[in-house]
Amino acid sequence: MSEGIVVMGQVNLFQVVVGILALAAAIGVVHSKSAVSSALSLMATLFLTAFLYFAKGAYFAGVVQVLIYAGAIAVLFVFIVMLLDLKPSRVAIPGQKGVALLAFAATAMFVVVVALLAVPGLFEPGLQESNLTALSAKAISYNFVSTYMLPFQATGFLILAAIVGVIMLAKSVRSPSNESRGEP
Amino acid sequence: MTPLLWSLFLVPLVGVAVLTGVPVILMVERRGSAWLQRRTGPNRVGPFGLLQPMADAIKMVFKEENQPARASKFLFIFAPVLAILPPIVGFSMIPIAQPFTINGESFAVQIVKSDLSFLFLLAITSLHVFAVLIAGWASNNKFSLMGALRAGSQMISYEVAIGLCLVSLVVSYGTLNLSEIVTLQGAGSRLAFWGFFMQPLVFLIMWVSVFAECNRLPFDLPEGETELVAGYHTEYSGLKFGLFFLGEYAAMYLASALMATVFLGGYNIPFVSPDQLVSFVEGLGLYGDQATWVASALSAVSFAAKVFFFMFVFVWVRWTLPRFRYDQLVGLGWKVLLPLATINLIGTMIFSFLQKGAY
Amino acid sequence: MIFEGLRWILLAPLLGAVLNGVILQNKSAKISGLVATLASLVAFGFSVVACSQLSGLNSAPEQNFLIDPLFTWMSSGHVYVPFNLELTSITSVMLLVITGIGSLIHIYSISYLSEEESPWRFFSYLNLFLAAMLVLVLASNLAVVFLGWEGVGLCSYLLIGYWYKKPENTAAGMKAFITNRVGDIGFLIALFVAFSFFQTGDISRLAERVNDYAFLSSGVPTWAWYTFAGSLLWAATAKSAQIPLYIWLPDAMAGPTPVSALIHAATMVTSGIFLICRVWPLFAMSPVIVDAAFWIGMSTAWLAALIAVSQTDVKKVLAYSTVSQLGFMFVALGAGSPAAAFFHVITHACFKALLFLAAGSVIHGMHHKQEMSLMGGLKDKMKITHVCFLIGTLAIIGFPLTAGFFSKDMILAKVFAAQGVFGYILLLGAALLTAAYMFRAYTLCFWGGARSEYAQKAHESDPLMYMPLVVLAFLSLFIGWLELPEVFGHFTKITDWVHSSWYGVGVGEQAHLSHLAEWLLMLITSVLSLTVAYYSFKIYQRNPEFKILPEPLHKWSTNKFYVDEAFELLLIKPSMKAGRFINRISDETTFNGLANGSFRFTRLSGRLLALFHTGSVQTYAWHFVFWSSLIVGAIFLWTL
Amino acid sequence: MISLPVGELEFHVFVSIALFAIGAYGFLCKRSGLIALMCLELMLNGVNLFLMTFSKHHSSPDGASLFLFIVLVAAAEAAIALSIFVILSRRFGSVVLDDYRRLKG
Repeated sequence: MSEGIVVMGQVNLFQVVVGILALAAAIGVVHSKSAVSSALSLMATLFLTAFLYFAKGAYFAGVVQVLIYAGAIAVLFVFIVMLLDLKPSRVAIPGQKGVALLAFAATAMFVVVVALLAVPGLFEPGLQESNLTALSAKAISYNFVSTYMLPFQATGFLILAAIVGVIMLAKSVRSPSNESRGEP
Repeated sequence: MTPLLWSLFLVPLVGVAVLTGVPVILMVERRGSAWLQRRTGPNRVGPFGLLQPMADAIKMVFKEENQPARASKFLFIFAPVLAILPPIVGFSMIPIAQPFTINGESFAVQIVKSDLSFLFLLAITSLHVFAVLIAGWASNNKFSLMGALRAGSQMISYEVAIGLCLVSLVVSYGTLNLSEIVTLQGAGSRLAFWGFFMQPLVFLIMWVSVFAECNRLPFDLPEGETELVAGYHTEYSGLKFGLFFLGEYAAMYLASALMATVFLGGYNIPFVSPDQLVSFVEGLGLYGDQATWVASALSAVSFAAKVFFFMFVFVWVRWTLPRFRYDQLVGLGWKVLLPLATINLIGTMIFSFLQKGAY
Repeated sequence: MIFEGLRWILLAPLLGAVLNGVILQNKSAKISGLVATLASLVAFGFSVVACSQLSGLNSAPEQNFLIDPLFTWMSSGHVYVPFNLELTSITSVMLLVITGIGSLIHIYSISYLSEEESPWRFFSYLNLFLAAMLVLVLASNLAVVFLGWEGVGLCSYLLIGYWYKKPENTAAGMKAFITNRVGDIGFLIALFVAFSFFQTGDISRLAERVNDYAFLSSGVPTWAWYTFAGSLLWAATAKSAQIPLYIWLPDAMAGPTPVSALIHAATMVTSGIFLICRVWPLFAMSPVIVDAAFWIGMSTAWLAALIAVSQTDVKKVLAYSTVSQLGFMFVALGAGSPAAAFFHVITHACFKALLFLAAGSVIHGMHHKQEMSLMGGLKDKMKITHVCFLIGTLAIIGFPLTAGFFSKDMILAKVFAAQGVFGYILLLGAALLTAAYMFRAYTLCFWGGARSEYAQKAHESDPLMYMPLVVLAFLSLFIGWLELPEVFGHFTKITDWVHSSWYGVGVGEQAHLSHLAEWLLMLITSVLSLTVAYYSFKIYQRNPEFKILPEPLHKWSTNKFYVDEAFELLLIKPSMKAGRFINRISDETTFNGLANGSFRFTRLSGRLLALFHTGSVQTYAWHFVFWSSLIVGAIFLWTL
Repeated sequence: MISLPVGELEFHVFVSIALFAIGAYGFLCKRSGLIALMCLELMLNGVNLFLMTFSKHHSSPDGASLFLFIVLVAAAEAAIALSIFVILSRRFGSVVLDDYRRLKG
């Protein structure tokens, strides 16, 4: 782990764009009318922050962010929001003209995402090793398990407790009504 | 021809390949299921009915798009896009063929050559859940919402099983980079035998959970016709339904590609190492770069064969097994697959610890 | 010189104890008795072999001991305690005494306990006691001696309380154990001093410390010597039942008679004196303590004799006579001659064991009745027991040429040489008292008419019981020959053995008496004690209730000078009161107060803080953010 | 890539602080519990970004390890909090925090 200060270069356009988008999505979370749209904007923010990590070269962090945050926690939020089906906040958006705009947005996103992945600068494994070893998966995991062994074990137990807790809470949710029908 | 240009060129190539593959598998599904049930499939359109998928596509495009009242417009449109996105993006990680050289400089037939490709693949597939949830929510009817929630919970629980399988695979392969995994399974390499033989139990668990991920038959409760009409895409028609349809099949393609790369040795032809392949082609009279081109084409064909094998199994299973009840479905995921995967993980760790030098 | 046999001496009784106590648990006295006797006989055999090995070894004084290293018990820093057994000349004699008399008593108790319901328990305790005593004797390190010391105390508690059905037996056992524990504190202090100041626990090296001048000049504080000797004396007084801590011995008679014979006559009570003999050079370094030993011994001898005179229970008489004889041994130590004390230990072991066993067979004959007032005229019913009891009594009063005569006179001679006439006269008085009460007991038991139907129906006990009596009688007659005074020719076996065990540390004996003086002393003592014996014999034949002591003294003496009551008053009541007082102060007020106080405080603060709860999560969040940012700001400013 | 005059470190720090601020605002001011939870996630993300920036700045993996810990803890916390909200909403019929006033201590 070279302790030297890595000269952080100028911020490139990509980072700026993604940064701004992330902030916009964050504001979306706070100011959106319906809970669902705020949940979705949360998912968007998490996803965009993952791109910020990719831009910084911390691919492992980026993947973890996508996998856990965007892939699991955001899903959980959307799930719960839909489950609780909050009536008052659902507002319909009339009108057809948005279709073209939406189609354009979808494809634009498609191109951006794939292009981004293909840009060698970001994903060249060869390149990746040279410019920043500190944030590579191997370095992080090695550090994570050696110097932070105790917190690692503690978090393990924490998550176990969380799982047990959730099961207990979920179990108590079963109202007596459906118990009579023998539903699980 | 720099690697950058080559990757950019590969992107549309892979996209088109996957999307054209869908009608092929559609045809196989229709004809295959007919053959399984001893009836002749659609053979009116074009010779032997080969143009049937074309007809479906045209129908899809021109069908009238209706929009459920008071459903949130943007989400309704956004869901199908999100459904098609993850599988295609996932394909960028898969090494499709043997690397070939152009005037000495070798090019890998893989869009993204990242060290974390396997993990990234899992991350991307986990985004598929969003499409289902948003579709269910946006179509503003009880059945589709129920279908979406069921599909969501099913996908999450099986994603956990796949995650654990991933961990034990990584322990046995020692790397997360898919191309390295494929070369490891090649004939001349350090390991030299397929993932299937190394981790049979993980193969089984992965196979079952992949079915669940793609909501394919034994696990297609969300679209269970009898209870939930068509699940989360009841309200969709026309192109949007087409996109969903495409997304589902693309996800199947991605799943079988993943299974092929990790378990059946990707583009390796059994018992033939990449250099032997090249020398075999040189034996046929081609030399230098052209030989590597042909060799990598051959390896691509072997990869396609393996993927097709898995696709056929998808179809085959769909028309033989009955549907699971919901609690059996989730129970299988949490109470059977997860413990098995954990035990296997512990076994692999102990084995690899004992074999310290081997991997 | 390494000799593997020593460990078998120790292992045999241990095995016997385990076999009897854990595995066999056989109801019949015959089988369990046989196993136990076999074990002690094996031990006796091995000790005879070991002693012959030792005597054969005539190397320089420093080397003539047998050692059998077993294992290292503990070692940390310079505290190194190897558990190895060592046989020096002095320990060899003690070994023979313990195993010899032990085996005899085992044989005796086979028939004595024939109709008990769980004899195996008795025999396993007896074997355990034997093993503990052997550890105490054979150990080379003070810590291991302490192990034996505790084991012996435990076994005496177990054996005294053998008939646990009766509460007073268990109380007596408890009393014995606790008083011994009080003494053990002394032993511990001696141990600590030995390890910290003398840097070793090994007895032989401790003895050498005395004459290695480098060590002496290295500034060991004088109080260290005094605390070592003083605490050792304190331990000995408890174990050998001297003045302050003798109260447990008379009550220990609650146990079966063989127990009293073995433990409270021959072996355990003498271990205190034996220990002091082994570390005598160190002990002698503090003359004040030696004088203290002298006066403790003298006063115990007198007090015990006075009480014994008026006792009606035959075993109580013998118990008090033991206490007074132990007093004699302490007097010998006080007079600065461990050889005399050790010689008296050996002779006393023989004739006191004989007396106890004889009394035991009398009690056995009288169906467990111990009151002398019920006895009388047993001499024609129990001929052999009568003869043996007579020999024992003659030995104890110092009838010429018996064992008692030689050892008691040696003590008197040493006292005369060291303390002068006054000390001699005092001790002589005690000796005369011994003669008086011993003959009183003898005549009340065996002479005159049978005073109860038990006495009429008394019968001689079976050969298994009187055979050991005969052997002991023989011993108490001829063991005296081991140490002849100057006048009868130079045959001083015991003094050589005792002195050589200090590895050549020359500790000069006191001034020698001229032949004339010795003759004179012998004459006076024997003549006076014989006349007193004759008179008491004659008086008690005619009038069993005769009181030797004048009235006020007699009443005091029958009530054992109210010593127990005094202890009760001075020690036990105040400590109970103090206990209750401290409990009231510390428990009720402080601790309970604390507990209740904290409970009330938390409830109060709980109610107080509840006021802040508005129920709305938002306000909590605000407070949380507000105060945490305040704290972070403060810390930030603080570190600037 | 086109680069702008602003330094990478400063920009990322700015973004993370902004994220944190938005999260804090939402957490404190929104009436619905779910939204508050989401804003909590936002705040955690702001912290994560901050950590990663400085981890890259000092090129030491410690920052990344802490990032991992925060992600894990956030996952556990979200699971528990959401199930609690499910029960609360079932009990009080709504997710709005003010309705839970009766839970006062």
